[in-house]
Amino acid sequence: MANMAQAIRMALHYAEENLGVTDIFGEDVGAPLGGVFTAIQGLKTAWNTPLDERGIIGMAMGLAMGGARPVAEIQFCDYIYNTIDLLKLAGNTCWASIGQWNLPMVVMTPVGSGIRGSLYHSHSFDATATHIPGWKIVMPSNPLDAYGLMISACREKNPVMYLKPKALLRIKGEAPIPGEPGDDKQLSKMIDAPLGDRSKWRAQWPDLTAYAVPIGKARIARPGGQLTVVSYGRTLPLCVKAAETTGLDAEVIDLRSLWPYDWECIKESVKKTGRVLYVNEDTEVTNFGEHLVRRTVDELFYELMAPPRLLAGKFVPGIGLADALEMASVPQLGDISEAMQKLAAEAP
Amino acid sequence: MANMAQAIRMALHYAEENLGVTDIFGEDVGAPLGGVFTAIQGLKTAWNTPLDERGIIGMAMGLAMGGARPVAEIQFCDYIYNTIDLLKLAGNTCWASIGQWNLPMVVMTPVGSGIRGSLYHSHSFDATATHIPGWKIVMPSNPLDAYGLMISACREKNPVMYLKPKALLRIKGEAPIPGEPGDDKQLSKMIDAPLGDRSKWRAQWPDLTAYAVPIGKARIARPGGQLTVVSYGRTLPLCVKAAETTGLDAEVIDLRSLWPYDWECIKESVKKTGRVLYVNEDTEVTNFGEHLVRRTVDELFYELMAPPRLLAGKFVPGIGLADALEMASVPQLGDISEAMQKLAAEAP
Amino acid sequence: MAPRERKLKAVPAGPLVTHSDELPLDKKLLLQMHELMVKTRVLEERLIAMYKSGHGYFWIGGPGEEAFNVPLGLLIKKGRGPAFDFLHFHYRQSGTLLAMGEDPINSLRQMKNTATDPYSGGRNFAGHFSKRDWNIVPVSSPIEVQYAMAPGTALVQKRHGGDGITIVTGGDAGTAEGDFASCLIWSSRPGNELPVLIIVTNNRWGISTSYNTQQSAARLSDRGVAFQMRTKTIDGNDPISAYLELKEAMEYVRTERKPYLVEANVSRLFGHSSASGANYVKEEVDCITQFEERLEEQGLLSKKDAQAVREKWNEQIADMARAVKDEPQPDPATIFDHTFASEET
Amino acid sequence: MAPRERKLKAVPAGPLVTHSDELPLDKKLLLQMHELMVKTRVLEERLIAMYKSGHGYFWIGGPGEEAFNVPLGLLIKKGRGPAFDFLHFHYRQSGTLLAMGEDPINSLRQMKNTATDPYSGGRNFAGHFSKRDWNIVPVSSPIEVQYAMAPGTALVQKRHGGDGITIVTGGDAGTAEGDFASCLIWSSRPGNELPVLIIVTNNRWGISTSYNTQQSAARLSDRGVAFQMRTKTIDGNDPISAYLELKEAMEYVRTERKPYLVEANVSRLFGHSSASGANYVKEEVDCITQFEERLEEQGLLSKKDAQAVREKWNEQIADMARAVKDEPQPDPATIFDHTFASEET
Ligand SMILES: Cc1ncc(C[n+]2csc(CCOP(=O)(O)OP(=O)(O)O)c2C)c(N)n1
Ligand SMILES: Cc1ncc(C[n+]2csc(CCOP(=O)(O)OP(=O)(O)O)c2C)c(N)n1
Ligand SMILES: [Mg+2]
Ligand SMILES: [Mg+2]
Repeated sequence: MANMAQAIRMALHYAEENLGVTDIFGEDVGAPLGGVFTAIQGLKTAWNTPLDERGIIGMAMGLAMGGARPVAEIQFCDYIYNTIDLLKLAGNTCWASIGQWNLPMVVMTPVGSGIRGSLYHSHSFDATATHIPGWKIVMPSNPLDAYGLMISACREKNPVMYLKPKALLRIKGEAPIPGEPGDDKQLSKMIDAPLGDRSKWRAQWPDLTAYAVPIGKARIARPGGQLTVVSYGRTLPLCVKAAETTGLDAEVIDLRSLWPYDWECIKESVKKTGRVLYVNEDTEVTNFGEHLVRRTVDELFYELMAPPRLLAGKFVPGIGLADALEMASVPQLGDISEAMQKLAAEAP
Repeated sequence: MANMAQAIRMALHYAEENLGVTDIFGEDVGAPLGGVFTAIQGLKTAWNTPLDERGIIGMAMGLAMGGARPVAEIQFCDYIYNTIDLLKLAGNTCWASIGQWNLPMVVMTPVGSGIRGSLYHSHSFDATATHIPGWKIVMPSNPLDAYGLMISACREKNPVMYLKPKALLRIKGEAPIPGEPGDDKQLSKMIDAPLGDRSKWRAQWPDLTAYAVPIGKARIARPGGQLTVVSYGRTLPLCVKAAETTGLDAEVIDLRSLWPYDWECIKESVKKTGRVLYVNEDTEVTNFGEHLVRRTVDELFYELMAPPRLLAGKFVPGIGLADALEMASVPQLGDISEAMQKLAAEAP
Repeated sequence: MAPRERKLKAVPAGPLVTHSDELPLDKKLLLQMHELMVKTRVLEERLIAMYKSGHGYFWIGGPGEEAFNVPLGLLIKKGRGPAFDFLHFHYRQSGTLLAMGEDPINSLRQMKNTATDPYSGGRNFAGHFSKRDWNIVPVSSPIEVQYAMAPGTALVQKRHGGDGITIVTGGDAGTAEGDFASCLIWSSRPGNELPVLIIVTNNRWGISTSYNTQQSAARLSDRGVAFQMRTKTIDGNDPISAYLELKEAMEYVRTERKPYLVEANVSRLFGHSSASGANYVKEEVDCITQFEERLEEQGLLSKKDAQAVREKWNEQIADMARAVKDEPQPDPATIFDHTFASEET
Repeated sequence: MAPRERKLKAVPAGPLVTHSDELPLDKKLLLQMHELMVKTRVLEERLIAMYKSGHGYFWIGGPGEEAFNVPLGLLIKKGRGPAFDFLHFHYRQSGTLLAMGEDPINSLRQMKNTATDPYSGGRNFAGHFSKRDWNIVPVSSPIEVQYAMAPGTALVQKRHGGDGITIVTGGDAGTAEGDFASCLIWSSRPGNELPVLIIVTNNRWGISTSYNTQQSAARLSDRGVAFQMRTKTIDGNDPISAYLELKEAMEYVRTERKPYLVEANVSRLFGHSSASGANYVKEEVDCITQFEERLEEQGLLSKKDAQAVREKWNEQIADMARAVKDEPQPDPATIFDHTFASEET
C-alpha cells in the first residue's frame, strides 16, 4: 500500500490532470527535491520559490484571484506564523467583497511532532487554523483519507488548509488508493524519485481515479459503546491502538475535517456513550479541543456521565529535542490509554 | 477622574521615571501625535518607527536583549498577525536558552470593537495571545486597573502583552489614579497635548505613586451568589450593567490577567454559584473562554448546576462597518443580559 | 585591493520631468483629465462632508493624488480575467476608478455603509473598492499586503500571454513592510520576471510620521535597482508628466513582460483620514490648481470653464448623496453571508 | 524628457580581492587562523559522525564557512553587555565560536541533546548556540528573524557609546524574507543610523534551491545601496581577505556607528544538513585545502604540520565525544522550567 506521502503525491497528480490544479509550489517543492517529505516528487506543475512564506501565501492568493488553482506548501507549519494576517485576509476576501471574489487555493503544511524535530519542526497548527474564519481545514490520519481529502481540497472554491501529520507521512495504509498497483515495490519504482541524478527521471503515474473524502465528514475508525474518543492526525492511530490494548469498548472518531467538522457524528456517539475524550497534540490552552468540549457541554450536558476531557500538548514554549522531553510534551500511547481508562472508570 | 488613555499615559510616565522604561515606540507614538488614541502623549522616551510591525516587535526583542526596557505599540491588534512567529520566539527565548536570556518587554495594542472600526479596527487578540506560551497577558477594564497593570507590566522580567480595550480608552474611571489632581479639567490641561501646534508643549505630570495591580489577580467587580460571570475588557462593564439591570444576584469577576489567570477566584465563585457565564468578544471558535469552560468542567463538573456557558463573538470573517452588523457580531448589553437570565433560569 | 564600494548618487526627490512650453498631449485628453480630476476632488469633498455631518463613520481617500490617479485609470486595460489588467489598489484610488468610468455614487454608498454598496455591502470603509468585472481585487486595510499578492495575478498573465499586466499601488511609509521587498523579489525571479507595474505614491507621510525621519532611501524607486528592475521617480502632481511616464512604463511592462517600479511624488491634501480631521492642507501642492493655471496659460481652459466643471459635478454628486440617503442599511441577519463562496459563484 | 533610469552594472559574484604574493597578515595570525579552521572542521566532522552513528537526531553546521567564520570570531569584541559586541547568529557559526575561545565539547553536548548542553539544555538542535556571557543571543531555527532583532541591540549600543557593535549573520536564500529588508530600513533611519554589521553568507543555496533561480540581485550586497549604506561583496573562502575586509568594515561600524552590509561568498561543503545526507561535496571550493596550499607556497606550513594540527584536534575532539557519551539526558519533569524567568534571573 502507498504511504501518506505517496498518496498525497498521487492526489496532486490527479488534481493536475483532472481538477485544473495549475501550480504546486513552495520551498524545495520543485525538482530535484520534490518537497522535504517527498510528497511533491515528479509533479509537472511543481516549482521552487524564494525562501519567503509571506510571498508564498501572497502568490497563492494572487494566483487564485487570477483564475489559477494553486496548491502552496509551507515547508513546516512552524514557519507559517508570520503569515497569519494573510491567512485571515484570504479567509475574509469573499466575505469582504460580498461574494465577488472567492479564492480556490490549498495551503498544505506538515504539522506535529514525532520526528525529534525540536522546537521548530514539531509545531501543531490546528488551534491557530480553526480560529481563522473563512477556511476549510482538513487533516488526514491515513493514506486513503490523505488522497481523498486532497481531491476534495482541490475541488473547493474556498481556501483549504491541508495539515499533513508528519509522523504519519511514511506510514503505509491499510486500504489501497484506487488505482495504485498491488505491489509496493512497483509503486515505488513508478513514482518515487531515484537517489542520485534525477534530471532525466519522470514519474510513471498509475491510472488513478477520483476518490473524494467529503470535507466535513468524520470517519468512525473503531466502533464502540463505552466511551467516545475524537482525534485526528498523529494521535488518531494511537487512540485506536489504545482502545485495542486497553480492551475498552471505545468508539474512536477520526474527525478528518476540523472545519467544518462533523458534529452530528460526535453528537450521536456521545449520546450513546455519555463519555468523550478529545485528543490532539497542539498546546492545550485555547485549543481546538476546548472548542469541542465547549460544544459538548453546550449541547449535551445533561447526557454526560462524566466531564468531557481533553488530552492535548502541554502548555510549554517548545518541544525539546531530547527524547524524554518530546515524549513528555505531547500525548503518547500511554497517556491516551490512561486518559481513556480514567474516563471510562469515572464516577461522580 | 482620568480616562483609560490618560491612566496608561501616567503609568508610562511613572515607568519612565521609576521603573527604567527606556523606549516607548511604535507607529505615530512619538511627537506630535502621541499615539492614535493619545495614550502616549508627552512621554519623554516615545518615538516613531517605520511602518513595519515585524520591525517593531524585533526591535523590542533586541532592546530587551540589550538590557533596555521597551514598551512597544502595535497601532491596532488587527495588524499584529504578521508577527505571531516573533511573539512565539519572544515567548520561547528564555525557555530555549534554559534561562540565560529573558526578555523584559511590553507590547501594548488596542483591541476589540466599539468604534465602528469595520473589518480591520475591531479585532480581538485574546484567543491568539493566550495560545502563545511564555507571555503574560493583561487587559484592564477601567483606568485604575489600566494604571496598575501597566506598572506591573513594566516591572516584569518576561514579555507582557498589554491589551487596551479601545472602546474604553476614553471612559473616565470611578476611582482616582493615586496622585491625579481631583479636577479633570486640570488633569487635562496638565497632560493632554493641545490641539494645533504642539512643538513647544510639555506635559506637566502629577506626582504619581506606584500603584500596582499584580499580574494574575482578578477583581470581583460585583459580588453575588446566584451565578458567576467572568469577563474582561470592553464586555466587563456591560456584564456589571447587565447584572444591575436584570436584577440578578450575579457575581461579576474582572479577570484582568488572562495569563496567568486567577483560577482560585473563579473556582471559589463557581463553587458557590454552580453557574458560570464567560463573556468575551473574540470569535468563538478556539476561544480563550473555551479554555475556561474546559477548566471548569475539568475541575468543577460535579458542582455545576448548569453547563458553563460562553458568550463570545460570532465566528464571522470580520466585523462589518454598518451599525447593525457590528452589533450583531459581538456581544452587546442585551445579549449579555439575556445569556445571564437564561443561565440563571436553567434547569435540567 | 579593497572591493569596489558602490554608492548611488542621491538624487533629490521631486519633479524630474521638465515642463516644455507646449503641452505634449492633445487638448481633448487634457480637458478630459482635468474634468476627471475635478470630479474626483468633488467626490472626495462630498465624502468628507458626509463624514463630518454624521453620514459615515470614517473617511479615507485620494484628494491630492488626482494628477496621478486619473492618468493611471485612463491607461488601464479594463476588463475581467487575465487578458486585462489586474489591479491591487491602495485606499486613495478614487481618481483611478472614476477615470475607468466608475459611477461615483458607489463611493457614497460605501461611505454610508448601505446594503447597496457594491464593493462590500456596507461592510468596509470608504475607498475600499472591489470590482471583479474590472479585475479590481478588494482593497484591504492592512498596509502593503497587496504587494505580496500582485505577483500571483501577474504570473497568471505571463502564462496567458497578451498584454494584460498587474498594477499594484501603495504609499511610501508602507514600503517599510517586508511585503514590498517580497514584491520586488517575486517579480524579478531570473527567467521568471513578471509583468507588474509596481507603484509607490510618495506623499512623504505615514499618518503623522514623515518619510524623512524613517527611511533613508533618497528615492524609493532605488529599491528596485538591486533587482535589475527598471525604475523611475516621477512628478505625480503633474497629470501630463504622469500620463507620459506611466504610458512609457506600462508599454514596457505590457510588451517586455517584466516589472517596472515607479515612485510618484504626490500630495496629501486633506491629511491622513477623518481620524486626523480631514481638513485642507494649504502647504501642499494642489495638483488641480496647478494644472488649471497651466491650462489657462495655454489658453485651453478659462477660469470660468473650470468653475463650470466644478459646479456641474458638485451638483451631480450632491444629487447622488441625496439619493443614497434613503438606501437601506445591511440586515444584521446577513453577517454570515459569503463566509464561504457558494457552489454557484 | 524621460527621467533618469538607473542601472547598476552587474558585477559577477566571486572573489574580488586579488591575491598578492606576499601575505598581508603576520605568520602567527595566519597559523592561528589555520588551526582554528581545522579545529572547526574536525568538530563538524565529528558532529556528522555522531549523527550518522545515532548519537544525535539532526545535524546542521558550518563546514565550508571556516575561512569566513574564524576571522569573524577573532575580530569580535567579546563580553557581556552593550560595551561588547552583540551577536545574532546563523546556524553555521561554529568557527566563530571556536575562534572566540569556546570549548568544542559544548557542541557535542548539544548534538547529543544532553542536560549538560549549556546552550539549550538538550532542547535545541546542533549549531543553535546561546551564550549570554558573550552576548550571543539564542540562534533560532526560523530563518531571518535575527535580522529583525539586531537593530534593537544596536540601538542600545549606539546610546551606550563606546565601540560595541551588533553583528548579524544569515544565508543568501533567507534574504528573500521581509526581515532582511526590515533590518536594512531600521539600521539606516536618517539621523538614527545604527552600528550593525549586516552579514550574508552566500553559499548560493537554500536547501535544494539555487540562488540563481530565485533572486535577481547580482550581488546581494547591492540591496543596501538604496539605503545609502556601505556595502561590499567579499571572498569568504579566503581567510586573509575575509580578515582584512571584516576588519575594515568593523572599524567603520565601530567608529562611525553606522551600518555596513557585507556579503561573503562561501561554500557549503556537506550539503544543507543531515536531512540532505551530510556528505562531502567535491564540486565546491574547500577553503582549508586552498589555504593550506597557499601557506605551503609561502613556506609557512608544511603538509606534515597541517596533518599534525588535524590529528591533534581529531584526537582531542574524539576524547570529548567519549566523555559526552555518558552525560545525562534531560529529565522529562523539567519541561516547564524556564517558561518564565524567575525573579532572581
Ligand atoms: C499593517 C498595517 N499597519 C498599520 C496600519 C495603520 N495605518 C493605516 S494608514 C497608515 C499609514 C500609511 O502610510 P503610507 O503607506 O505612506 O500611505 P498613505 O496613507 O500616506 O497614502 C497606517 C500606519 C495599517 N492599516 N496596516
Ligand atoms: C522561516 C523559515 N522557513 C523555512 C525554513 C526551513 N529552512 C531551513 S534552512 C533553509 C534554507 C536556508 O538557506 P540560506 O538562507 O541560504 O542559508 P544556508 O542554509 O544556505 O546557510 C530553509 C528553507 C526555516 N528554517 N525557517
Ligand atoms: Mg504616505
Ligand atoms: Mg544559502
